[in-house]
Amino acid sequence: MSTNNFEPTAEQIKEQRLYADMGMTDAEYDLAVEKLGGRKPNWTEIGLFSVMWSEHCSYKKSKPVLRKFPTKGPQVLQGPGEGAGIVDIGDEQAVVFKMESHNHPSAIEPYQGAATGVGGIIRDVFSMGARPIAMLNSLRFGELKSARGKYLFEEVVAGIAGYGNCIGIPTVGGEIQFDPCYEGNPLVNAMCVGLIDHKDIQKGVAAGVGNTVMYVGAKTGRDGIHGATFSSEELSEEADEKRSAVQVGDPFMEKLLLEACLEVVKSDALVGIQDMGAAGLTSSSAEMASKAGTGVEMNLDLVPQRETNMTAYEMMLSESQERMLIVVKAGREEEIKAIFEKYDLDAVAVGRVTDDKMLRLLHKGEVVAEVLADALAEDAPVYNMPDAEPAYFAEFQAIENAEPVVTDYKETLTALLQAPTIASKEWVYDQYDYQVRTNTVVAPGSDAAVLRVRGTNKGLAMTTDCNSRYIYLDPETGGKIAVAEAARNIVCSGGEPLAITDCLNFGNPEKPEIFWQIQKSADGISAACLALNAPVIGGNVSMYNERSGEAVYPTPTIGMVGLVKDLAHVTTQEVKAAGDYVYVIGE
Amino acid sequence: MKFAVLVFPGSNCDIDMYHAIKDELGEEVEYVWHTETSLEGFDGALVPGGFSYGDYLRCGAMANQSNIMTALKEFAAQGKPVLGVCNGFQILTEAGLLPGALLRNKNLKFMCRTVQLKVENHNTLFTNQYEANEVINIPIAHGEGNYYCDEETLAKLKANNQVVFTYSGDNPNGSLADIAGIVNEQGNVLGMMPHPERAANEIVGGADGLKLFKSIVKQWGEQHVNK
Amino acid sequence: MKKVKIYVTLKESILDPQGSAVQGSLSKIGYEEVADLRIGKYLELTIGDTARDIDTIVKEMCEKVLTNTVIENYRYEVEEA
Amino acid sequence: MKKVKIYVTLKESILDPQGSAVQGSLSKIGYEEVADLRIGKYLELTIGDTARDIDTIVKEMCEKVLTNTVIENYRYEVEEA
Ligand SMILES: Nc1ncnc2c1ncn2[C@@H]1O[C@H](COP(=O)(O)OP(=O)(O)O)[C@@H](O)[C@H]1O
Repeated sequence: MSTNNFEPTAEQIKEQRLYADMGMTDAEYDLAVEKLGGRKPNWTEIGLFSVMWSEHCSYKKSKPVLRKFPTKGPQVLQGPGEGAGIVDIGDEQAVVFKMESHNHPSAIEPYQGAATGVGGIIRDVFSMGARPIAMLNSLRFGELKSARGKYLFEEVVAGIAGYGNCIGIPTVGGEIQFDPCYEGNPLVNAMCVGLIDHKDIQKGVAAGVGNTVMYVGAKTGRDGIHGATFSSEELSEEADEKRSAVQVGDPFMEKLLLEACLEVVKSDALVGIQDMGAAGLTSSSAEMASKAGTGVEMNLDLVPQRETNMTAYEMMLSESQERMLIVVKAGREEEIKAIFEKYDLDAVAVGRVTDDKMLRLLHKGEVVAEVLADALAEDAPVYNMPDAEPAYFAEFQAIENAEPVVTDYKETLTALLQAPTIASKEWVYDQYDYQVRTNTVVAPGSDAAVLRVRGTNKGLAMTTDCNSRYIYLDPETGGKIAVAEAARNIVCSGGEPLAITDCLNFGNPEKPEIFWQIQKSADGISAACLALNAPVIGGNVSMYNERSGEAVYPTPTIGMVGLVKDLAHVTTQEVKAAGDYVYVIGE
Repeated sequence: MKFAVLVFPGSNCDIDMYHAIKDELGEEVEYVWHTETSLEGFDGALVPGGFSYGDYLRCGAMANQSNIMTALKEFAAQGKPVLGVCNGFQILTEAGLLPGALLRNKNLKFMCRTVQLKVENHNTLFTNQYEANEVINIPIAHGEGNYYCDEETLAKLKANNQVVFTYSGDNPNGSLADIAGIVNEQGNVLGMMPHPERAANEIVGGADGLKLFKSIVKQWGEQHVNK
Repeated sequence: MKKVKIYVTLKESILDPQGSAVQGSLSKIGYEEVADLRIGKYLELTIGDTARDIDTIVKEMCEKVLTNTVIENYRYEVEEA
Repeated sequence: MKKVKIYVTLKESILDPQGSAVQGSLSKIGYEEVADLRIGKYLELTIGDTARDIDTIVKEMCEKVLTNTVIENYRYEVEEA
């Protein structure tokens, strides 16, 4: 096995504990050696292990929590485990959706961080074979008092608008909360909803020994190397120095990729397709092989490269955007290439599916890495983290409920309406093209957005919700409230809840008090999902949302989609006519 | 009547245009990919909105280099109706089919909302179904819709009644003389920033835009009867 | 191989709202001495060996694609690379 | 009074989607000799008389407002105006 001359040797990696800089513990290093049958990993291999075993890719610390979620139901066609979850909506059609965070990149380069977050979640949806039909988001910022805070807010909104508008997917909803706890660590969660015919559903599998692995989309550069590790660490002043972790999005390229992929999924030459998201080529190849129980061998010389002299390590860890990995039936590569060519995209054969379960990489004529795909994906370590009830919780519970005293109703109402969290968000959604593709029946500004399903009398209602103050005060009850709020928004708009996706934004899970918040809010979310028959079909975990040791409020954002059986049921929030009655329902 | 909807890499209102014609207007329509070289067999051409080539460099600049643009120029020269909306308007100005240029909105932000337009000239083949000075509600969605031309050009536009739509009330983007849409001297090429195709059905954005397409069909029908 | 640098600016008569906005924010944070600010584009092209005259093709590209002469001016420099 | 010209470019390793798209279309319309194209910003500032050091304030403005040093580089020239 060879390594690049300028790279540390396997011995140096071990002796100088170089893996620690990549976020690996000594025990994890030892486990990697064991997975290699006693051989010490070289530089490329340790790179593969470190990104695949990062929290961002492996969910090693959150898996035990995610297992709590109800994920089944007669409506669920695909639960967690693929790019996005899928729910049946009748007539051989289904809705596909998922939410994902891009918090850390947005803290450093807010426009591009938010833009590439949007791009990533869109790829997750169209890699399932679905046509993306709507975007939503959930944002958290500090109070709009500092220049930096305003800058982050303006640029994140501009980045979401810039990417979504350009690619032509309407951004139809979302929510924003301002609180000092997010000052140093804003949250940027983006959700994409897609529509699919059952027959077009795709999976990210590298099945069929001998089939061809192809690379499509943008060229690989040195951008975003170790992005997955970066998002699995706390933000610090030094994080600003981690420049290569930020990428620039190319929505035009993604539009071409989207249209081409949606044409390709109609071809029976396609076997599997997966987005190169976090950990790029590494996660897509290892996961596709692991899920299919096969191996993948790739020749990295063939990978389209934007920069010169890239090493195997750099190519495998790059998080360049707008790329996909696909597996194609052997002998039918030309058909697939022709489709991509129509959109000025190259589809390049870079490898093949093998039967030995290995992820094997060749570079300049030599084998530069050889690792069991399962060791990287399926068999990544899982930890049960200790939890502990934080002292604040008991303290708060002991406090008597206080009723606010309002003396001047007008003044209080005016003050409330001026609070940025409550005030109209028109300034924000005015910048989002929420109408493109002309299906938007209820635009932003009401409870949930509603889109018609063209050619039917049905609609889809969608919303994102989370009141993190409630969750901070009582994570279990707060988790229930978040799901219930989403459900109320759906129901008020004329829909019936189908399922949820979530994005679990928390502080450092190694702190037992934080892990307790994660556990308890997951319990609350699960209970509400069961009660409402709205299972969790996918989501994302973002931890280490801390700046200088201070965690954000626990913020498990809920994205819910509901079915509107008849567009005549659609109801909007605004009052309609003078003289109408006002009722209060509930307590 | 048969319409062509031109599709460039990055067009994204092509589908809206297509459905407005097919589902709401009930006429024939086909997509035409930018690499095609002919518009034979079509009676009207629609240049849709979106971000052709990402709107990188300058809106519409690179789309103007496509094969299909040569065919579109011939088509326009034959006096056939050409409508460019939003990015389509930008492409038509880049192509020199309409005078002037579209600059960034004066507040520098993309804006999506429904605005009021005043029909300044209801005697064009695109507006014969509207009343004189009728005020209509049409959505806008653009970042660079601030119409600009030099004084001489503006004087000509006004003298020839080429200003077809103006923003009524608020001018959202800073356009010169509140201009929202103009026609060429011959009156068969219309460019406008607002999206009539998004206002073709009450359920999704009003129906005030549908009359624009009906106008085109009416004029075409009359010409055919006369012949 | 040549390196060509192209500078594209908005014509004098055209308002530059982006430039004014940036100037405004600079002045708010204490750079009042900035009296005027205009923002244009800067393009760097690497042009391989070609039989064509470099000035001819640069001008052609500028007028056909890279600039819109209704609203923009340009100038360029050619260097050996 | 000084005239300051600032050139802002994306760092080498950062993707320039604009530049690649423009290069792609130039090559399709017959300018295959363009081997590379990158697009940046070009700022022209007029700076009034000031007691402060011109290099200091230009650098400060560039790093605080005019560029994001995470993804961009800049250089500048000062001329008498
Ligand atoms: N908070 C969560 N709740 C439910 N499922 C989750 C959650 N976080 C992640 N998942 C699921 O775990 C799988 C892997 O997630 P992820 O690594 O984010 O996928 P990808 O890399 O394709 O974006 C996905 O199917 C996702 O839906």
